[in-house]
Amino acid sequence: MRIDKPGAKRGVSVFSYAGDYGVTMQLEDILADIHNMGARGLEILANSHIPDYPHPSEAWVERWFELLNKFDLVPVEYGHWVDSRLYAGRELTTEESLAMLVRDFKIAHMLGFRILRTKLGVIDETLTPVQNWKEFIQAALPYAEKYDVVMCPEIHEPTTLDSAMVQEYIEFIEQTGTKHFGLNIDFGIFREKKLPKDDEKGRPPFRHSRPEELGLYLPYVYCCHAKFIEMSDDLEELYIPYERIVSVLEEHNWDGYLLSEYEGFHRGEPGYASDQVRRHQAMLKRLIGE
Amino acid sequence: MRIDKPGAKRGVSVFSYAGDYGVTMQLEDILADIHNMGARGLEILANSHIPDYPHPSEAWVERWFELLNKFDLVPVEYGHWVDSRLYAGRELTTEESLAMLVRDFKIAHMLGFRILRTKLGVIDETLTPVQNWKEFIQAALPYAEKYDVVMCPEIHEPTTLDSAMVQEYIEFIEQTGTKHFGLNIDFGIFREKKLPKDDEKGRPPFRHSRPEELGLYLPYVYCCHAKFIEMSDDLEELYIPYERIVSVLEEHNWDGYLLSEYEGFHRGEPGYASDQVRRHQAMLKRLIGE
Amino acid sequence: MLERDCIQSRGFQNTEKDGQIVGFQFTIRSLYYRGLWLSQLRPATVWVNTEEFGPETITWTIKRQTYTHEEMAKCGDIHWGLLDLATINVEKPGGLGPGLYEIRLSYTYSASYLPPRIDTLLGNQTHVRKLVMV
Amino acid sequence: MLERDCIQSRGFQNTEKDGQIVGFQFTIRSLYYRGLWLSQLRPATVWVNTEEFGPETITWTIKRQTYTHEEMAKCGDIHWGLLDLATINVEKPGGLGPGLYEIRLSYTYSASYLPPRIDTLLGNQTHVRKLVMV
Ligand SMILES: [Mn+2]
Ligand SMILES: [Mn+2]
Repeated sequence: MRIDKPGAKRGVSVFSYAGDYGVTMQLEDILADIHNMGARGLEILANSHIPDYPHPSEAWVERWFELLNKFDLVPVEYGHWVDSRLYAGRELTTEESLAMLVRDFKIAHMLGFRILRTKLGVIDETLTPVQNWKEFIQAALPYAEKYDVVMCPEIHEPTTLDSAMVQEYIEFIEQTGTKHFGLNIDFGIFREKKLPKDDEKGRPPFRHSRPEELGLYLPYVYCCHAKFIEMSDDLEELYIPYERIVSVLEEHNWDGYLLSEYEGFHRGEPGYASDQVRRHQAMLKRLIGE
Repeated sequence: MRIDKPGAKRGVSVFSYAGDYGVTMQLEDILADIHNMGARGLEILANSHIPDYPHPSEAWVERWFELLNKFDLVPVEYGHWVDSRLYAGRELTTEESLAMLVRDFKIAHMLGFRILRTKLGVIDETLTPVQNWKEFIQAALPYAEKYDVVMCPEIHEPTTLDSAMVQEYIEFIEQTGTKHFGLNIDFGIFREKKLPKDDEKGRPPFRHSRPEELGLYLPYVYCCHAKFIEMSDDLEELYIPYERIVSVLEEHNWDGYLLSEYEGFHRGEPGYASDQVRRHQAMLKRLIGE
Repeated sequence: MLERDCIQSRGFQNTEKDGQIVGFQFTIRSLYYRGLWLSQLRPATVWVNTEEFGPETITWTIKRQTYTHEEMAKCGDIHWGLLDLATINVEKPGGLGPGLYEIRLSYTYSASYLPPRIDTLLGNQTHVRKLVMV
Repeated sequence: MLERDCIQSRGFQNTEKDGQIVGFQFTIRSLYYRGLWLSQLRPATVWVNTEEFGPETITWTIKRQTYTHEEMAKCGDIHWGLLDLATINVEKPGGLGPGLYEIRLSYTYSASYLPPRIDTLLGNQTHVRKLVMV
């Protein structure tokens, strides 16, 4: 087994290929594509990319490891959800939420993932999590330890780093002293240019964090979504200040994977995402030096 | 094994899906599609649809029969070629042509096909076959008998039924008395409306045969390419007089498969061919009563 | 592989029960990028040309099990995945004759990680496809 | 699955020999509906932006074997099938730096069942694709 060198490393979220998956690309094609860009880290979304989820077949699990080996890929992050509004008219109880978590811990562990992107149900426009989140996360900690996984809510726009929510997460980590809860930073929170959706009715006013604020939070960050909107022909991202972000990561010797996550304007067009991810990987290689 | 009822029956050539094959559809998807239209007859092109041709793996051959069973399909016609201009600057010898034929007889037989669409090399604009065709076809007859196959050159526009070439084929059959050489009629020879290609430089003047001429030739016809250009929303073919063709087939109690072959204007667009073939199959069902 | 559209062309056919044609069916894929737990689904409506078929005339077949909308609402642990085609079964005695039809389908679903406001918006575009009944 | 274009994006990379970068390569699929016997192929030319690479600088890798154009002309029994990606290897000491390139490729082939006139026309459109070298 190859040992990763410390520092920021390149990876890709299979979510980027949502427009192609099942239609023009199979999982194998996507992994081949990622490998061909020289990226090694991999994020899958459990619900999206595991056939027969939440009961993958043994044959598929075997195939999974064959593919990782074939394409020299590292299973970095496993996306999953606590679907608080699973049933119409009520929220999940703490017990039900815990059961949902533990079910995914087992699958993630079986597939070789340590970092989980744990999406919690939210109750408002700034994505405040459900009121009982601390209860079921607390209850899940012993299971997370048992299955060797770290739950990481994703800090995603329109949330900002200076929000009460992030503060609460960090206090929870400090108070519990847990190594099984942390953060995933989606670089969309640094987006400086507006998108059409920012002016939609019901949305909070457009705000974003500055990369220079990130250092303070990095000790809690296990993984980043290297979100991007559009890569130019010059291999520059047009919406998010990547150079400044990478500077901060390097200044703090942050160690982990940057997972390219395409969320641009042409997600339905076959092949478009692949080209954009490839451009993004070329940019990351330039910025992080490998 | 189900016994086919006598008369004209519905089938599809996988060639129709050329724009989708390998890109948006695997062979299994195409066979599922054909089955879902209620067609039972199948044409494949050896060079196109047999992975690792001319050396298909045992695993693939096994899979082939699994798919035929799964989708209740009959292997009707196997398309293959004598590539007379295989090497630059010379034509294949009689021995080389024979070897090419026999190689395909073996594969076709292994896959359950009896009728071969045998494409010969041609020497002019009206598709006159190479001069030594009788020699290598004659030499192939004992092998055709051994492997239980019938070689059928395709009578394809701009050739017409009243051409010297068709006459020669029939004389060959009569003189040899063979049951291993016959004709495939491509209904494109009955096309009454011009296409842009008919006015291309180098093409002979636009001519077509009439369905009413077909009866005379039917005793030699093992299979037909139900060529079509465009199916309307009313499920009518716009270029080829299908009602008259089917009348002649019925009048002569012709027994065999009509293989839908889409060769219209939108062959590259994903899904277009499938929709057109489905319309064509609906029309055939209306005309032949099943 | 799946067709790009939500409504697939393969699988559009009449349905029989005891030798009688009792309706028609077609298959769809999930355009939502993570699939759905069945209980996230809200009842579907289908239109064929101008004729409307309400939720009470519709069942879903997913992973070989057939559900009414009421039954689905209780299934929080059955997942309709991205590679699973769902069959929409519609009651219509006599079925549909051969021909070309405009099929429309509409349903929404909840998505807990997005503001609750979004639950009535997600997936609320109507899926449309012209399909040939052979 | 394959990408629709002849020139695929996967596989565009520099090639090494004895630790030196000696060129670049990319993969293509056959757009001709029945594939090709290697001897049907006529020599290919590649352009990268405005730079031309003639047939003598190009080899083809098909089914894990690498051929010059002269070698292919003699291979009448090796078939480049529709599901087989071919790799086009181009000699260029130092290879290509990171960036976006316009790649063009042209080759023709014989087709014996069509009038001989067609042999110089079939496949004579140039395939073009913009590709990213990472
Ligand atoms: Mn993200
Ligand atoms: Mn034909």
